[in-house]
Amino acid sequence: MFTLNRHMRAAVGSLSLLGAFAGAAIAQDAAPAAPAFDTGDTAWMLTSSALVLMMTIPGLALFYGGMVRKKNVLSTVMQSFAICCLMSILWMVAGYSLAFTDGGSLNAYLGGMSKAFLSGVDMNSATATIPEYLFIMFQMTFAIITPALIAGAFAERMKFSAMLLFMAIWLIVVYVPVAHWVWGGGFLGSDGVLDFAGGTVVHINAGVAGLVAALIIGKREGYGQVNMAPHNLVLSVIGASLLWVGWFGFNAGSAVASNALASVAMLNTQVAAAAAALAWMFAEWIVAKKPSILGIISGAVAGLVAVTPAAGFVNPTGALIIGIISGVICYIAAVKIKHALGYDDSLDAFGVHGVGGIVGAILTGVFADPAINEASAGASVGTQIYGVIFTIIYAAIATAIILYIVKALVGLRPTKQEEIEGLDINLHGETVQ
Amino acid sequence: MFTLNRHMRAAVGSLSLLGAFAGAAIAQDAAPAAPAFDTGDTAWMLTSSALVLMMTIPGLALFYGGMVRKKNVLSTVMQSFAICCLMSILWMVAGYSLAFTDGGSLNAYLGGMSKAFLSGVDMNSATATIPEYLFIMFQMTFAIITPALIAGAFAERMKFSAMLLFMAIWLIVVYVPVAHWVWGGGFLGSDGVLDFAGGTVVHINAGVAGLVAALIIGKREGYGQVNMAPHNLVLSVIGASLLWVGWFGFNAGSAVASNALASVAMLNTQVAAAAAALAWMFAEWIVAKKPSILGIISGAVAGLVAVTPAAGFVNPTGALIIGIISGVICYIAAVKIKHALGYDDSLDAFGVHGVGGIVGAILTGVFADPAINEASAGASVGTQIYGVIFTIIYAAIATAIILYIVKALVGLRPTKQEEIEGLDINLHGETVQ
Amino acid sequence: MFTLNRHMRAAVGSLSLLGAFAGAAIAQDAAPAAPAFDTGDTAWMLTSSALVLMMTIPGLALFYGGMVRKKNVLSTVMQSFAICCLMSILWMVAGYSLAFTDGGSLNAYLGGMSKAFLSGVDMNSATATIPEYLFIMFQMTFAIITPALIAGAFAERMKFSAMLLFMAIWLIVVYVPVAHWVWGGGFLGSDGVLDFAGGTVVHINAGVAGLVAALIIGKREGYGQVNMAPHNLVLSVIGASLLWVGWFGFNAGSAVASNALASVAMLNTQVAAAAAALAWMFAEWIVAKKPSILGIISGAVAGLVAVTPAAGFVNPTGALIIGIISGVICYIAAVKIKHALGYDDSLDAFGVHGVGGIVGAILTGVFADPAINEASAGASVGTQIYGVIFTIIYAAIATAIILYIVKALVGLRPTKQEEIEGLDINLHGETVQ
Amino acid sequence: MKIVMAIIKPFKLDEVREALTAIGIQGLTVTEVKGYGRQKGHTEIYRGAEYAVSFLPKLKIEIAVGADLVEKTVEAITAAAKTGQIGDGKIFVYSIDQAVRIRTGETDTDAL
Amino acid sequence: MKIVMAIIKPFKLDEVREALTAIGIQGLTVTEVKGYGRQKGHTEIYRGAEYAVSFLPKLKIEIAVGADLVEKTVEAITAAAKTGQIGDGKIFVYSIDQAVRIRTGETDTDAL
Amino acid sequence: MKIVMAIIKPFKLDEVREALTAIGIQGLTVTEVKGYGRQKGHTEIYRGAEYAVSFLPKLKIEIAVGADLVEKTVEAITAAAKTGQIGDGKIFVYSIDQAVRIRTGETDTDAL
Ligand SMILES: Nc1ncnc2c1ncn2[C@@H]1O[C@H](COP(=O)(O)OP(=O)(O)O)[C@@H](O)[C@H]1O
Ligand SMILES: Nc1ncnc2c1ncn2[C@@H]1O[C@H](COP(=O)(O)OP(=O)(O)O)[C@@H](O)[C@H]1O
Ligand SMILES: Nc1ncnc2c1ncn2[C@@H]1O[C@H](COP(=O)(O)OP(=O)(O)O)[C@@H](O)[C@H]1O
Repeated sequence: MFTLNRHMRAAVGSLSLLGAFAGAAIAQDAAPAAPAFDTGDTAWMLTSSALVLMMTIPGLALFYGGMVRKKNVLSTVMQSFAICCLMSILWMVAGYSLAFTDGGSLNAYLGGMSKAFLSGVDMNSATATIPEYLFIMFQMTFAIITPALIAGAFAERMKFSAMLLFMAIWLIVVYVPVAHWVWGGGFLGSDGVLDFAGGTVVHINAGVAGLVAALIIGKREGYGQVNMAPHNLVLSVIGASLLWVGWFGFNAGSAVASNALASVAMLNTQVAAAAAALAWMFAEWIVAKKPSILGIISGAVAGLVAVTPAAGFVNPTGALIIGIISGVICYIAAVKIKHALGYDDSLDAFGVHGVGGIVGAILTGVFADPAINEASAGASVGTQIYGVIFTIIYAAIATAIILYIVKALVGLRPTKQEEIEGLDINLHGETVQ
Repeated sequence: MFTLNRHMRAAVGSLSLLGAFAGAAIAQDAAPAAPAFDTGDTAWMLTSSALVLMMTIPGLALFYGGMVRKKNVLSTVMQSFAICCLMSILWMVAGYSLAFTDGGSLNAYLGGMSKAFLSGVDMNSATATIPEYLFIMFQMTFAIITPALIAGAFAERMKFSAMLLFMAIWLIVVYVPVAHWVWGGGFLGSDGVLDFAGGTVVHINAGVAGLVAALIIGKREGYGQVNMAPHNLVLSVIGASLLWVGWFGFNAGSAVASNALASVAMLNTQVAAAAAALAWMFAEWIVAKKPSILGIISGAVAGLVAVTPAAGFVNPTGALIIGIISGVICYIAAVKIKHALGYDDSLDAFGVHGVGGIVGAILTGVFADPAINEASAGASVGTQIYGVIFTIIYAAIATAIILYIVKALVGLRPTKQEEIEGLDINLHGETVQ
Repeated sequence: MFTLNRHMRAAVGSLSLLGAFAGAAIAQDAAPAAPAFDTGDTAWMLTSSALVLMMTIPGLALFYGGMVRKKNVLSTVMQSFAICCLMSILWMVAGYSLAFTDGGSLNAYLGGMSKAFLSGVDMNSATATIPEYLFIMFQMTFAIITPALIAGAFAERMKFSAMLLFMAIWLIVVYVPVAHWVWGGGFLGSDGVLDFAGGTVVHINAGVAGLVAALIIGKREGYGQVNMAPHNLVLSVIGASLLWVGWFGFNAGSAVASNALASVAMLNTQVAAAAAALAWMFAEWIVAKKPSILGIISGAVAGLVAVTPAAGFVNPTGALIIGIISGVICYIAAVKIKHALGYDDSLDAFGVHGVGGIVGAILTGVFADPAINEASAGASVGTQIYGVIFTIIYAAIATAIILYIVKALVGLRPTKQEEIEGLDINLHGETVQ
Repeated sequence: MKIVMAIIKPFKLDEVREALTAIGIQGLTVTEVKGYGRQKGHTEIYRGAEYAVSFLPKLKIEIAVGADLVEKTVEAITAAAKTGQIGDGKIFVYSIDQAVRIRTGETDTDAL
Repeated sequence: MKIVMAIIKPFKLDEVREALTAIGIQGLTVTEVKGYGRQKGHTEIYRGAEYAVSFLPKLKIEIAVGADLVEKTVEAITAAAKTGQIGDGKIFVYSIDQAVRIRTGETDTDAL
Repeated sequence: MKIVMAIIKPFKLDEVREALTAIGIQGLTVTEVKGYGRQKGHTEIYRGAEYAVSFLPKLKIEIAVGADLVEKTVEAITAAAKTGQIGDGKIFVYSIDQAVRIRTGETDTDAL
C-alpha cells in the first residue's frame, strides 16, 4: 500500500469513481457492509486536512500580513481569509467534480460535472482506503491555498472586489484543469510527470500567476522611494512556522495513507526546509553581511516549496540537496534577479513559489529513488521539464486574460490616495492600532 | 460503526460504565486481554482533543483579545487561559462524573459522583472504541471552551476574582447538567433532541449566559461615547482561524471515531463556515458599504456555531444552506438587533453563539439526512425547538442567580477609574507596549 | 502493547536496529511483504511530530519573544527558528545515529555512527509498530526544542554567530549522549531511571545549561536599573498555549503508539499544566497581590515540564499533585531564589525547566503507579535522584567548557552599544514597527 | 496667541477634553509621551528581576488659543486633570507668532 | 530663529517633505499625534456599538528655520498639505532662543 | 523659564537622563519621533526592493527649567548625547510664560 502516490493519482480519480459505484452497489445489496475504510489512514487524512487549512489561515495570512506596511496588514490577511471561504464553496459546487471526475472525451484536459454539489458522493464512497468525503475535504484545502499564494505578488495595491472576482475565475480556469492534468486523470499524469504534493499544480501555477499579476497590475505607489520594509516580522515568523507545520499535512498527507511513505515524506519535508533556510541565511550573511529573519523564513518556505513535488519520491539525502539548492537559487531570484528586472512582486510569490517549484520539479527527476517509491523508477528530468514548461505557458496566458477581463469589469486598483492612505481604512474601514 | 453519534451519547454514558466493569472483569480474569481499542479511532480522538484545546488557548483568547481596547487585551486573554486551567481541574474532580455517569434515581437530570477524581477509571476502561481516559480528556476540552465563550459578553469590565468564581459555579450548576441531559443519559437526549457536537450544550448555553451577564453587569464605562473599536484585528484573525481549524476536532471529533461520519462532519464544518463568512461579508458590504475583516471572521464563527449541532446529521448541501442562513441572521442579531436593544454584549457572545446556536439547532431538524446518519430519521423541528427553549430558560435563570450570589460575595466590577485606566495594569499589573 | 514506554526505549534502540535488519531480510526474500506497521499508531506519531515541531516554531519562539524588550524580539524568535533548522540537519547527519544506534564497546555512553546520514534506514525499517523514518522525525523534534529552550537564559545579549556555534556543539556533546544514556541503550536507562518523555534529557539538561550560560555570559546591560518588562505578553500567551497543545505530542507521543498509555499521558499533561498554572497564580496573588498573566503562563509551562518524566507512569491524581507542587516551587525558584542569588537567567530557562524538571523527575519516583504502567513498579526515588544529579553535573561541566571554547573562537556578546540599541537592528538589520 | 501644553495622566483625557470644549475650545492635538518626574522610585519585579520604573505613560495635549483664553484654559485643565496624587502633570504656556489653517489659509485666531 | 510646527494629514507627509527639501530645508522631526478639531462628529458602529470617533490620526512636523525662511516654509507646507477638505491641519510658528547641533556643538542657524 | 527641547539618538536616553539628574533636574518628558536630516541617503533592500530610508527613529526630550539652568542643561545633554557621528541630533531652547503643577496649582519654577 505504501507505494500509492500522487503519480498514481490519475488512478485515484478513477478509483474514487469506482469506489462510489462499488459502494452504491454494496449499499443496495447489503446495507450494513460498509466499505473497509482504514481508521488509521482516515485519522491521518483528517489531521492532514486540518493542517493544510492551517497553512492558509492563519499561516499564509500572517506570513504575508507581517511583510506589508502596517496600513495594509488587515487587507492582506483579509485576502487569505476571504479566498479560503470563496474557494471552499467553489470547490464543493464545481471544482472537485471538474478536477477529479471523468471528463469523458475531454478527459485528457478536464473532468466532468457529474459530482457538482458533490452529488453522487455518499457515506460509502471511498478514495483508496479513506471516505471520499474526506478526500474532497483534503483536496479542498489545496484549492484554497493555491490562489491565496498568488495574492502575495500584488499585495498592498489591488481592490478587494477585483481580487475576489479574479480568484474565483482563476480557480476554475487555471487551478482546476491543471490539477486534473496531473492528478485527476489528465495528460500530464499519463505522460509520467511526477508531482507528489503539488510542485507544479500548486506552486509553479501560483508563482507564475503572481508574476503575471505583478506585471499587469503594476508597481506599488512609491516603489523604490518609500520605505516598504515589513512592519512586523514576528507575524511573518508565526506564519512561516505554521506553514512549515501545516506542510506536513500537505506533503505527508499526499501519501493518502498513514504509512512509511507518509513518514519519509514528512522527514524529507523537514530536512529540505531546514537546509534551504540555512542556505538562504548563509548566502545572505555572506552577500549582505547580516543574516535576516526575513531571509531565514523565506528560505524555509523555498525549501518547503521545492521538496513538495519530491517528498514521496526521494530519500532524505536527496531532500537535503534539494533544500540547499533551492535556498540559494530562490535567494538569488527573489533578491537579485527581481531587483535587476525591476518588477514589483511584493512578497515574492514568483521568486519563492514559482522558482522554488521549478527547481523542485526538475530536481525530483534527478533525485527520485526507487527504494523510496516504485514510481521513482520512471522519473525523467526531461518529462519533468516538459510538465513545468507546459504549466508555465498555460498559467501565464490564462492569468493575463482573466486579469484584463476583471480590469474591464471592475478595475484592478484603488485610487492613488486610497493606496497611499492604506487599504485597511479605505477598503475595509478598519485599522490596527 | 459510523452510525455512532452524539444522539446516542446517552448510550455512550452507560457504555463507558459498562466498559469499565467489563474491563475490570477482563482484568481480573486474564490480565493480558486488553480491550480492543481501535488505534485509528484513538489517534483521531487524541488529535481532536489537542485541536479543541487549541480553540480556547490560543484561539478564543486571541479572537477576543484582538477585539478589545489595547488597555484590556491582557486581561481578556488571561480570562481564557485561567478558565482553561480552572475548568480542567473541576472537570477531573467532579464535572465528568456528574455529566457522564449514572445519577441513579435523578439520572434524567444529573449524573452521580461515582467517578469523582476519576476513581474507577483505569487503563482498560473504554468508551466505544477508545480508552475512557481519552474520552474524559476530549470532553474536558468542551467543558473548557463553553465557559470561556461567555467571557466575551462582559469583556473589559469584570473583576478577575468575580469572573473565576462565577465560572467555577457555572460549570457545575449549568454546563454539567445540560451536558448530562443531552449526552449523558438525561431527558433531552432521551426525548430525541439532536445535538451532534454541542449546539445546545455549548453555544446556546454560553450565549444565553453571556446575554444575562451583559445585562446584569451593565455597560462598559463610556459605552456609546468612547471609541471601543477593536485594537488589533490581526489577533482576532489568528484567533478565528485557529477556532476554525480546531473546530474540526470539535465537530469531526464528536463522531468519537475515525470514519465516514467524522469525514462528512469535517466537510460540513468547512462548507458552513465558509458560506456564513461570505454571507455576513456580503450582507455588511451591501448595508454598510464596506466588507470588514471583523465581519468576515464573525460570520465564519457564526457558521461554525450553527453547523455544530448539525455536522453529523446533514449533507454538505444542507451545511451550505445552514451556513448562508446563519451568516445573515447573526449579522442582523449582532449588529442591528443589539444596537436597537442597546445592551452591551461586548464581543457578541449572544449574537454569534446564542443566536447561531439556536439557528443551527432548529435547522438541524430541517436538514437532517438519513443517508448521512440513521439517527437523522428521527429528526423533528418541534423537538429541536423544545430542546432550545428548555436550555434557554434554564441557562438564563441559573446564570442570573449565580451572578447575584457572586456580586454579593465579591462584587462584579472594578472601580470606574480602574476600568477607564484599563484592566491590564490595574488587575494584573502588566501592559502591552 | 500499551505498556511500551520510554523506560523501555533502550529496547527500542535495539528494536529499530533489529527492525532494519529484519526488514532488509524480508525485502530480499519477498519484496511485497511489508512490515506490519500499525496505521493508527503511525497516524498518531505523524501528528505528534507536527505537534512537537509546533512547540518550538512558533510556540517557544513566541513564548520567549513576547518576554523580551521590543528591540530584541526579532533576534529572540530568530534564535528558535535558526536552532530548529540547524538541529534538524545535525540530527539527520549524525545525532540520531549517535543517540539511537549501538555504540559497541562504548554503548553505555554513546551510540555509533552506523546510521549517519540515515544510511541503512529504509522503507521497511521499523521502530516498534511505526516506520523508523517516523521515529527519526519524532526524535528530531526533541533534539530541536532542547537547545532552543536554553536560549531563554541568555536572551537579549548573545551574538547570533556564537549562539549557533554553541548550539551545534552542545547538541552533539551534551544532548546526544544524555539521550543515549536514558533512551538509546545507555547506562541511565539500564539503571532504572524513569523518564517518560524527557524530564531529564530535555528539561534538566536544558535548564542547567541555561543557568551555566547565564552565569558565564553575564547579566544584561542595565540589569536591575533599566525596565526589562516583557514588551508584549500576548505573544507569550500564544506561545505558552501552543507549547501546551504541542506538549500533547511530546508526552502522549512518547507512548510511541495510539493507545491507553498515550491517552492517560495526555490527560495527565492537561491536569498537571492546569494545576501548576493555578498554583503559581495563587501563590503570586498572595505574595505580590496581583495575579499576572506572566505568572499563570509560567506556571503552566512549569507543570508541563514537571509532568514530562511522569506522564506515562502516574495516574491523574498523581499528575494533579505534581502540578501543584511544581507550580509553587518554580514560582519560588524563578522569582524569589533567582532574585536572591542575583544571576540573570532572562527568561528562566533554569527556574522553570531546570527546577521543574528536577521536581518532576523526583516526584515520578513518588507517584509512579503500576496500574498505569507496569514499569512503574520499578520506580525508586533514589534512582531518580541519581539520574538527576548525574545529568546536572555532566550538563554543567560540558556546557561551561563549550562556552569558553566558543568565547575564544568568536566571542559571546555584541558590543555594549549594540546591546543597548537592540540586537534586532544590529545583528539582523530589522525591527518591528 | 499662545500654546498651552499640558502633560496629564492618560485616563484623564476624556475629562480634560470635555472641560475644554465646555469653555469653547474647538481643537487640540494629543501625543503619547513618557514622563520622568517625582512620581518615580517605584520598583517592579518581573520574574525576579528588580528594576526602577522611571518612565511612566503620560499624554501631552497642545492647544493653541487666543491670549485672552489662556487663563480659562489653564484653569479648566487643572481642574479636570487633577487627582491630587503625585504625577498629575504640568502645564506650560508659550507664545506663538503665527497660526495658519492649512485648508483655508486663514491666520491668527481665525485659524484656530 | 523660529520653529514651524505643522499638524497635517498623515498621507501628505511625503509631499510635504519634498516641498520642504525643494526650498532648501535639510532637517525636520515628525511625531505621530491624534487630533481633535472641527473634523469630528463622525460616528462609527462596531458590531452594533455606536460611538463618535473624536480623535483622528495626524502627523506633527517640527522644523527649525532661520527667521528669513519662515514665510517660504509656511507657504510650502500649506501648498503641499492642502486637500481643501476639513481636517487638513494647522501651522504654528514660534521663536527659539538657541539651537545647538549635538555632534559639533555648532549653534544658531549653523546648527540646522 | 525655558523649555530645552532635544532630539537625540534613542539609545542615549539613559545617559542623558543620568546627566540631567546629576545637575539637579527632576523632571522631563520624552516622545518617540522620526527624524529627517543629514543622516540620510542610506538605502536598504528588502527582498530586492530598494528604497531610501529617510526617517530614522529618534527621541525628543523636553525639559522645563529656570532660565539660570539652561546653559548647564544644554551642556549636559550635549556631552551625554554625543557620539560624534552624524545624526546625533539638535537642541532647541525657547521661552515659556508660565508653568503650573496640576497637582498643587504651584506656578513658575516651583512647578518644575
Ligand atoms: N521639568 C519638567 N520638564 C518637562 N516635563 C516635566 C518636568 N517635570 C515633570 N514633567 C512631566 O510631568 C510629569 C509629572 O511630574 P511629576 O514630578 O512626576 O509629578 P507632579 O506633576 O505631581 O509634580 C512627568 O511624568 C513628566 O512627564
Ligand atoms: N486649537 C488647536 N490647537 C492645537 N491643535 C489644533 C487646534 N485646532 C485644531 N488642531 C489640530 O488640527 C487638526 C485639524 O483641525 P480641524 O479643526 O479638524 O480641521 P481644519 O484644520 O480643516 O480646520 C486637528 O485634528 C488637531 O490636530
Ligand atoms: N531643521 C530641523 N528642524 C527640526 N529637527 C531637525 C532639523 N534638522 C535636524 N533635525 C532633527 O535632528 C536629527 C539629526 O539631524 P541630522 O541632520 O541627521 O544630523 P546631525 O544632528 O548630526 O546634524 C534629525 O533626524 C531630525 O530629527
